[in-house]
Amino acid sequence: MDLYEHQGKELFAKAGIPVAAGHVAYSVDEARAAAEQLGGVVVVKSQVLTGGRGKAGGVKVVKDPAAAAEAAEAILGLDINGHITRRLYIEAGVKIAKEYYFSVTFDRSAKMPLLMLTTMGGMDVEDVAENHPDALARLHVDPALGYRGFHGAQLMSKAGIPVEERKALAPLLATLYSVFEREEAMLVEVNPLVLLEDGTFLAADAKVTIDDNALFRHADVEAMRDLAAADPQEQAAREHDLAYVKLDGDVGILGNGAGLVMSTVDVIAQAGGRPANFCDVGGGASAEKISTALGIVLSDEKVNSVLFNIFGGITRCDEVAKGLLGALETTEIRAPIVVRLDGTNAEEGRALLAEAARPEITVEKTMLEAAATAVRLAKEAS
Amino acid sequence: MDLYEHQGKELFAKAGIPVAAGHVAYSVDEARAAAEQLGGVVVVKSQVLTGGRGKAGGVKVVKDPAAAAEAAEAILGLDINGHITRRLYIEAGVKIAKEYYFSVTFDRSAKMPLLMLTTMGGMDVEDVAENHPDALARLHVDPALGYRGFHGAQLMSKAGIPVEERKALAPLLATLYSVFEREEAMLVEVNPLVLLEDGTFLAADAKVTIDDNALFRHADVEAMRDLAAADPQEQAAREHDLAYVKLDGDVGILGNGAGLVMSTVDVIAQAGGRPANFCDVGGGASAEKISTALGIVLSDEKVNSVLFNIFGGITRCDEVAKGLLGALETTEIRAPIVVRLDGTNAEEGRALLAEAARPEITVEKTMLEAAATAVRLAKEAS
Amino acid sequence: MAVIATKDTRLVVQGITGREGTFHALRNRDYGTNVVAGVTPGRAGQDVEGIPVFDSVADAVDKQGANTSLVIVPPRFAAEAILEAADAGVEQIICITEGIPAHDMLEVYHYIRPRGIRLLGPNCPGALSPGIANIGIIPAEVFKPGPIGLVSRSGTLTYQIGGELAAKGLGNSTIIGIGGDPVIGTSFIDALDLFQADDQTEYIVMVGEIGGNEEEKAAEVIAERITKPVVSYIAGFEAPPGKTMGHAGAIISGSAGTAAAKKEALEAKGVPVGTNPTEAAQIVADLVAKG
Amino acid sequence: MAVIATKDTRLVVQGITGREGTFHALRNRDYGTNVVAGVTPGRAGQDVEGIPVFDSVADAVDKQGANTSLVIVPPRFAAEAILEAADAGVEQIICITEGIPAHDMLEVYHYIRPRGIRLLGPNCPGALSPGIANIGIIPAEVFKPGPIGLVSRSGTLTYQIGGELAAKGLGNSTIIGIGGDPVIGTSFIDALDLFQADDQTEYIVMVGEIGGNEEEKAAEVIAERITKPVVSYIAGFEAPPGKTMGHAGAIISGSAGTAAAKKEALEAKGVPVGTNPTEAAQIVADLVAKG
Repeated sequence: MDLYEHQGKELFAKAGIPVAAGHVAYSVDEARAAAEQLGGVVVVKSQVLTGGRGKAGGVKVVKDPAAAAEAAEAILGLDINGHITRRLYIEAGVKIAKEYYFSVTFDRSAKMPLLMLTTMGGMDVEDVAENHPDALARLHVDPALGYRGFHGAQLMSKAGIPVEERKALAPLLATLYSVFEREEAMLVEVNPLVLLEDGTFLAADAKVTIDDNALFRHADVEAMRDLAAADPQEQAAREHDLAYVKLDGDVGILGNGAGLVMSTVDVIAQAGGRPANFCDVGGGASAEKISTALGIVLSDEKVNSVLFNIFGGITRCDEVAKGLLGALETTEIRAPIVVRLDGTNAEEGRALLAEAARPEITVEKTMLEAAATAVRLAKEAS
Repeated sequence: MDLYEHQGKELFAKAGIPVAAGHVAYSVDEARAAAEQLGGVVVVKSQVLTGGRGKAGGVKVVKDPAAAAEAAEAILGLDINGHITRRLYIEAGVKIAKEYYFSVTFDRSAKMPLLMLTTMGGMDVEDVAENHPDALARLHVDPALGYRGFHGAQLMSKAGIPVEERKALAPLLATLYSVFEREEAMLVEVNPLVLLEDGTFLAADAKVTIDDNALFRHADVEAMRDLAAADPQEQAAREHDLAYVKLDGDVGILGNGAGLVMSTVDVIAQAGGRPANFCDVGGGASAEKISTALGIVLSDEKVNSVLFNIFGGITRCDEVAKGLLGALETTEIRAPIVVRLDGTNAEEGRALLAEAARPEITVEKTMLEAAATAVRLAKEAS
Repeated sequence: MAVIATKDTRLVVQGITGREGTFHALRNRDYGTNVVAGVTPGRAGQDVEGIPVFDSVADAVDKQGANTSLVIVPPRFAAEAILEAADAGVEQIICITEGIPAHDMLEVYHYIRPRGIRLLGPNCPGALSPGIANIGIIPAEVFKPGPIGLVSRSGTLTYQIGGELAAKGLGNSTIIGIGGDPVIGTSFIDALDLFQADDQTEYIVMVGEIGGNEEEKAAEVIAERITKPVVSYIAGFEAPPGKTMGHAGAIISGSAGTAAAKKEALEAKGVPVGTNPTEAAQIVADLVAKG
Repeated sequence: MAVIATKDTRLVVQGITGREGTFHALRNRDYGTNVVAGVTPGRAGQDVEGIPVFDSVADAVDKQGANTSLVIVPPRFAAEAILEAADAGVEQIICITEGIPAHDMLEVYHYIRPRGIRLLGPNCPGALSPGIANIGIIPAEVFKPGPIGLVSRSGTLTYQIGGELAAKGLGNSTIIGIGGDPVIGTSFIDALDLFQADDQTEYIVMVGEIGGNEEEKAAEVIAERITKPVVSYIAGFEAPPGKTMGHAGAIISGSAGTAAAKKEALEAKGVPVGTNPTEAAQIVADLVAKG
């Protein structure tokens, strides 16, 4: 789960990491009021779950409440990489001496948290990594050790942080790591991490991603979820514990297991078609879940045919058949459905479908044949 | 550092472990007042840093303040294994259904904390270990894992704790372990750990030993130290970071390193003598420290001769010689001193002693010769 | 001989009294796996259709000589279950559970690994050695014994490829589902090393998918020390960039991690890569036919 | 060949800019030890009489190829210093520091051990291979090269026995001071195994003391797999029961742990035990004379 800047900073502040004072605003009036309350120079920032908002005009430094209102007017509704700005963060201005970059990433490859620190902050870290690789200090933290003072010392030395700044920076790095660990984050990124003119450090931005699987232990974070920002179908899928992704073709895909679903996307494309979306029902789905998933796949109006690709392990194919037939009984199905069942109880499942003899359903034996048929039917319908 | 029962319980209570209400009392009046304040049945308990106080008459259950005063009168001053009772703990009586035993020990051999649990509580655990070994469940906790729920489950299963009691006992075991860990204890023992008639558990006793080397992190525990109970020489030695042990012969021993000191005790005995005490000055002792150590060794009136046995590593023998000669100049030395110097700067040290030519000092070449001389001189003086 | 699931396996099922636990314990036993014990705290003395239940894995090891554990418990208890098995001295742990918090698994991984304990999974279908033993949830009826070692990040894709191979008359030494979570105990490289050392295995099929760089790292190891022929299939050639495909591991980051990049890395080391399961199975069949 | 302190040792001294650190780093280098680096955070770029100083052990490993670390830092920082060295990939860590909290060492031990890193100490004098290299604070002038491996829990007793042997014209392959703390990285057994595998070592002297059961465990291992002659000395025959003798390890608990019990356990496995250093040295001398 990705957090908005202001939500990340809420976690930072709770951990004792210095951040500027700020208020969330959903309207021009709220933005003006926030600027009035903060006084002096403020920064009006778009809150979107994507990067590059600076370049897109989503951040403005202004001198007074009137200017803040003007900036809010410009930024609210702004489209940043496909994300519409619906909320702002109005933050007190600070006097910046230097801009650094610091992050803790969950490095799957090394299976360790990865610390990155550079004095070249404020810019795109991918650029630093590519164009100034020596300026980007990297260090893995062995989880069996956890973060120790020596990690900070080593990282700051590698990044070339001036010796006289290290004493002030070290506890901040340690605390940011503790946020990563305690909140079970996949990413904690501060860019820029600023050195103020008074010699102290402050987190001027916050990109925090929390592990979805750990949210049961973090009710406060779960409560931060912005339901309005999610795609309604994806939201419905999440509520039913289904993985749903919207694409832009016309063949709906329903399968069990991420790998098989991905493979199905591939064979649809190889058969000359284009997937409209896909829905992974996971392992051991019940008939009800299959019904729900079909409903979500079909709610996308672009879908001209649906491919059911199921290889049963803990998922039982007879349950899948029951779910499909149940859905046909309760709802109007407006697109033809191609079904391929294999694995656990596949024969029983196919028998149920044969018995029902529904005209909307075509049963195919192999994945490639099923893909070809689904693509053909979609083309016929368009 | 060993803690009194009431001090251990203070740590327990802070961690959320149920203990009975209680007050410390140093006099009969304080004991009576405490009993009045608690009301009802109270237990009057000797606070001594040794075991076996029950058998020695150091614990009495009484019905009212008058009886509490009577019990306090009897217990104050009571000698329990050489420890004089100077303080009491007056505790509210509880309704006990069962008595268990639980401890966490720092097991040096396994290099892991060792949990022990038995339903045969209230008695001497060494007896249980010897006579009912199957009743004493033991389990090591791998420090790389720390205490987990499965440790408690496994231990309770092994010890035969009834299934219906486990849910109430499990968190208590976990918390007692957390006390062991957080307070950096070498021992946390609760005997008995009682099941009350209402189905809850309570720590009815507390034996806690904290690692001396960790006290710099535990100022609250350090403040609990009972300076009055310590031997004044041992206390003086501790203050100067010297290891001093009082024995009952007439040869004082001063050496560097525990092993060499122990070996010196051996050779004194093998030479037909008896050590009066020994003082380990440790590694790299300064002349001042040597002086101080000599003063402590000589402050024991039984000492008839002193053996200086030094094998210099980081300890420099010239520093030792200087310390010895310095002590001779500032204080009256009432017993002959035999000196054996070897290792780092031994020649310089011996040269300094030869130059000073003090009649109180005899220099010997080997450890065995030095021991023989020290024993002979002690016998001559007695 | 096969690997992981062998005739020497003495299996303890953690969570045996749960619905899923009971179902798979019995299914594995029916297949011929030596299921010697189950564990559910507080249930010692009971049995699940003849399989004795203990309070702890340590008891299952002491009393039944269990050497392998199958963990089927809810995600919030799974990490501790794995650690309990490791602490009890079990040699191999197969964890089916899906949805274990990633930080829990970091801790587990770095406890398990230096101690030489094998962990397969989590969020994996387990290991099946056709005709010998099945540990986990792989539908065994799809597979038959043979010379092909099969390792896969994806459960259903494993079945798909196994089914395609079986349709061509080809069987497997062991099918290893390594799982697709961010932190898994057994990597492609570990599985390749196991197959390389296994007498029964003559060919290796590696089924990867987009995301991460495990396939690329495996390609290096194949060139370095795997002498048996390896064929690969990678899922996700048509995956849209930046979209999560369900597995947390399957996020494209830059050019590394795309199916095309993985195919290229593998082919550079002489590993043929199919672009769909049928094609991959055909490559294997051709290889076997050539001898 | 010798062990631990060898001609291949590339030593980094943690805490080199401290008074003790500087003193021993230079003393070790003067003896011939290859001291390649020192570490003090914030002091990178400086040097201590030509020994380059780095901010981290990782840098000392990267830039100077350090493979062994000598830790001479105050007790409250020592555990982290050891862990830093381990994390940086050093193979051996010798920790001189006295007074490290026992719980810190529990954590250190269980991190180090499964990862195959050698830790000597803490609260030990280090290791000296006469004529080759000295790591730590053993006064090298007392010892000379020879065929006797010497391992001891006590620093000064090590010097005492070494001195007695030298007086009889006998020299040492390596002197290993394992330290007397509750948790130490290298046990008697580890040292015995090292000496058993070492070409130069022909005889082994093991110097123990009251407390614990390490000598008893060593006796078992000697019977099991040590083929070189072992002679022992145990300090504390006259120690009063229940009195701490300075070392935290030297507390008598029951009959186990007494010097007499240890002597008995060792003699039962054919290891002669002297009752004072002079007697022990004489036993060794007689053994060597016999050939």
